Amino acid sequence: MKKILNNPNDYVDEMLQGLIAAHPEYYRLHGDSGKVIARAEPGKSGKVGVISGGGSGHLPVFTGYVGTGLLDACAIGDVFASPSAEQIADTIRAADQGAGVLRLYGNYGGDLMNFDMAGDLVEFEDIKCTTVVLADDVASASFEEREKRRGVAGMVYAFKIAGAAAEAGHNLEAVTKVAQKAADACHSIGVALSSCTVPQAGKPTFDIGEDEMEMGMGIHGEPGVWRGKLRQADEIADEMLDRLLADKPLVSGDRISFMVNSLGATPPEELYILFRNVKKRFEELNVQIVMPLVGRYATSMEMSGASFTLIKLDDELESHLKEPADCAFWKV
Amino acid sequence: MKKILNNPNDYVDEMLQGLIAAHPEYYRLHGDSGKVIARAEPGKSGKVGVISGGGSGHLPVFTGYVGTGLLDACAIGDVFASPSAEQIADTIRAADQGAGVLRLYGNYGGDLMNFDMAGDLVEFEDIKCTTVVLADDVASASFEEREKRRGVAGMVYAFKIAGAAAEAGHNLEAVTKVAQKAADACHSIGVALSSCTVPQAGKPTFDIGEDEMEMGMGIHGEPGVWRGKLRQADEIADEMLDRLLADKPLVSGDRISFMVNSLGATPPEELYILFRNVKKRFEELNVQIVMPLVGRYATSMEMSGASFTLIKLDDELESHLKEPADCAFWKV
Amino acid sequence: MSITKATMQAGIKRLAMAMEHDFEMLNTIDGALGDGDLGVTMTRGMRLVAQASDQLPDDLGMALLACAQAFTKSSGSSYGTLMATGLMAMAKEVKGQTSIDISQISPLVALARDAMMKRGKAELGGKTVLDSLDALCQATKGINDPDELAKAAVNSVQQALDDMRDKPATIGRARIFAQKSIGMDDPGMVAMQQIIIALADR
Amino acid sequence: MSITKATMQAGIKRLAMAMEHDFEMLNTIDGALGDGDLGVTMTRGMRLVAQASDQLPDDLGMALLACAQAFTKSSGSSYGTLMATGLMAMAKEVKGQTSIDISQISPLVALARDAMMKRGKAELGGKTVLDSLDALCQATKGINDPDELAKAAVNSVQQALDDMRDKPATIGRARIFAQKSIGMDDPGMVAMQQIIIALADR
Ligand SMILES: Nc1ncnc2c1ncn2[C@@H]1O[C@H](COP(=O)(O)OP(=O)(O)O)[C@@H](O)[C@H]1O
Ligand SMILES: Nc1ncnc2c1ncn2[C@@H]1O[C@H](COP(=O)(O)OP(=O)(O)O)[C@@H](O)[C@H]1O
Ligand SMILES: [Mg+2]
Ligand SMILES: [Mg+2]
Ligand SMILES: [Mg+2]
Ligand SMILES: [Mg+2]
Repeated sequence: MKKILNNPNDYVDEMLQGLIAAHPEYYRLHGDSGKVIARAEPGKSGKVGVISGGGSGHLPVFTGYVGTGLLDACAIGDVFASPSAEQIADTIRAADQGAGVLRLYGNYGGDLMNFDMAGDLVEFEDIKCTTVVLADDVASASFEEREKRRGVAGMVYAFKIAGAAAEAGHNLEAVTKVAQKAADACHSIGVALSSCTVPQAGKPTFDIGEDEMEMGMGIHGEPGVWRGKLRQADEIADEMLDRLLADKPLVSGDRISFMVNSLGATPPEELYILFRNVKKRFEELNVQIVMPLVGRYATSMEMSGASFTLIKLDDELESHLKEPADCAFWKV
Repeated sequence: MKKILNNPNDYVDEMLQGLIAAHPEYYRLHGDSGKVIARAEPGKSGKVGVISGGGSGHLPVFTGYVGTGLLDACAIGDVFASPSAEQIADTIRAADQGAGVLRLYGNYGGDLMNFDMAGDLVEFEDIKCTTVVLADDVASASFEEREKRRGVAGMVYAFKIAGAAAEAGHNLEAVTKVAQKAADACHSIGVALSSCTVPQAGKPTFDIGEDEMEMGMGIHGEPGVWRGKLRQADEIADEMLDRLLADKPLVSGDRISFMVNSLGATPPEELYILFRNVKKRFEELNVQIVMPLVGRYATSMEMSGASFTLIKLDDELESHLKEPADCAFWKV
Repeated sequence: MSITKATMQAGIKRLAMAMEHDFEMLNTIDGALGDGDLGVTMTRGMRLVAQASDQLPDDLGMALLACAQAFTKSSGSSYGTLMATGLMAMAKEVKGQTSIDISQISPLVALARDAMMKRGKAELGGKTVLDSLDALCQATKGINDPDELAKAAVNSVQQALDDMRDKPATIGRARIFAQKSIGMDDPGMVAMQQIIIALADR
Repeated sequence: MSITKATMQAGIKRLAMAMEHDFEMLNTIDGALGDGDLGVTMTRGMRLVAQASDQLPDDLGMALLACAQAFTKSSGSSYGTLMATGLMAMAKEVKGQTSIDISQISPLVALARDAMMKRGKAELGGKTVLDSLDALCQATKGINDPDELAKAAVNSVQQALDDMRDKPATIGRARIFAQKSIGMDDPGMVAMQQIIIALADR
């Protein structure tokens, strides 16, 4: 196991302690579970709270995106495991400034149940909650069954847009509406070249040949669309783009943002090689890429591979996307 | 080879094309070698130019740090290979605003020769050049032979501080002096858990056992101090710190900055686990960490491992460190 | 015959011990198709419940609520959340009571089952813990004799396993291994069988 | 006897072909202790030189400068930069001349050697190309007969290899493998041997 850690059971707690020690200007622990992170400076009174949460092992997702113009608080579970309903309830409490809280998270069974249950727990405290679930991975279900799709890197766009709307002072209904619009506008697909290792498991989640790749694999190693010989960067990018464009056909003059995201080990050099082809393809389509994101935005520890996320913009989404935001991992 | 690329010979050119396509607001190609990157908006007339350069495969080093308050231009060679003297000469020309140019780069044989030779090439064009060479890797030579040390992640601090001094309008002599002071204040050490693969080589640079680590290894796989069984995070951090503190003893009340840097594949989760221990150790010493940097600042593509850099600050270094800076990979 | 705080405390003790015993077995069976944490979930949850057991309130609704909270606190895994959901639904129903007649058990299980279906957005027949609870509810309906009840309960969860074994998984992590799961027992159903055996003291 | 532009163009042709021929060999020998790019460096450099060969100026100083620039342009590797440095030093010296007497060769090699020592901050005896050049310079001193000169030149670089083989590397990438390098030839010295053989047309 090529991992730098102490006791695998302490991986998440020690990571959070280090995170807060490094960036006390952004993050603080809330409550006593040790796994709820809130903004160092809470949002202003009357602001809608935006929270997220999920398993650890995806930095900057989820915790990293707590910050101005982004999330107010976040509940973090063990690596690849949902946080408990009690922790999420604490997160809702941390984020509430009297205007209600949007729960914005990825479409995974455990998370769905726990975020719902957390809502039940805070209901009698008179905190109004709404929900938007990200389901952007086009490889995980057909367009007709969109609601079954896994939530992946599109999350980052939804955090940014919902966070900006909340920061601008919109009410819970409006923030929820634009967050849902952003979530619906996101289409993602990933490709994995090697597995990561969950610390408590101690061995790679899946085996894959030295010359193999898997198209459409999920960020926890969920099976993809096909597995085969590793292809050239341009071929990989073309197939990923084709799959996204089949899901969301674009026409000349459309405006989008686009993310080329590393799953962890794949270096930025290779992301730029991919982006080079992406850019060319969209130029041919006369589609304008606004604020492209190339980097490590949603990862699976040391997994090799990359994901693409396409978000079709309208004026509202574009203006929220461009508004200022600030956390330790991303500044706009 | 778990790499996403097309023809290995095009790795660097395609990477640079993608970089510029993604961030035209920061970077532009200068000249016709295809491997000299300059600021999209040149520094103001009369500003001292600060340049760097070296082999590719270390993003954000070197190219990524072209930006306001950082580098003016950069020459990039093939992966792990020095840029040519001609390219460096072009870089000097791109950075010159009439006030001379500081060459700030790492201590590697090929780079030394080529930066010198580039100086000879531009001499008759009346561009004044000075040189500061980073030699911060304490594992590569003893303190008595400091000038033989390899240059590693300390570079990033030197870029930041020299860039801020140049931006503030200091003259070439003053910028060079503070850059040299910053370079001398840096002490680094790395630990590698797995190799990277140079695209044109097509296989890992070195072999290392599944349960092994190497203390003090260089960023291109240069041999380190010892190789042995992978230890716990706190033990690794303690040894690295001990080695740095033996090189640069600190006393209560000292102020430093500190970088916990991933060599590529090691995820931020594990950097924070390391930082947690670093923070504790310096608290015990009553040494204040200013603006800690935890992330991927100087990498070797998909190598696993981490490096520590300690820079002892005085008022001048600290104020330059904190001044604003802006590139696609780092905003202060 | 009826259930009181003392009956509950004795049941908790047996259940907590059973879950320690089944730790490896439940992890292994969950690991074959899922993430291998079901033993962890059940022992963590039952340790907290056992800790709270001495200070349980006499109001059995409040007592069940305390058990539910132990699960929401200790784990975010699906089974823990479903257990908490089911316990809460029963807690609501018996709030204010200091004893529960055993004839109430079947309708209480039905309440738990329905709340869990709602929480997990799943149907009966999907090869999950819901099928065990449904079988349990049907088999115990109208029984007043404690011995007969225990026997019917234990038989029902075994029968549920037998009935579902050759179906594919449709829910949770195992769903993506639907084909592979045919012929294998659902981990959540196996856990419920062990829970019932411990509570029934068989 | 003296060297003119035509002699130089013929030498360039032979050298360019020799470097294509030695591409794999030089990469392999550099790969054993370094990064395996020495063949790449020499073929890239000589291809550019050969391209420029037809348009060489008559001034041999300017002609040598053009050769130097081909190396500064084509590669950033140590050997390319050292070649450019040596060529530039000779170019400075013969600037304005359209022919070079062969008795000038030894002092010109000395100039190149010294400029390269300065550029690479290295000493003689360190098992590098400098030792080949030094041997070459000594062996060709005072010789006026072209045939005798060619023979002495070729022998000197072979002798340098033999003298250095059992020393450890002290410079460049091979330095970190100092122990391993004992008994192995320095790649830069082997390259110089092939250069001299081609130029001497042996
Ligand atoms: N949505 C659901 N509805 C009903 N039962 C479910 C659901 N999801 C999971 N289960 C049950 O929970 C068991 C797995 O529990 P657990 O290991 O805690 O899941 P995970 O680790 O994936 O969160 C399954 O065997 C199944 O019986
Ligand atoms: N500083 C130096 N001084 C003299 N010769 C050197 C120096 N560095 C390298 N060399 C010579 O160059 C050869 C290696 O050249 P090359 O493969 O281009 O180096 P690299 O790939 O490491 O830049 C060595 O075998 C040695 O003869
Ligand atoms: Mg499980
Ligand atoms: Mg789980
Ligand atoms: Mg070499
Ligand atoms: Mg080289």
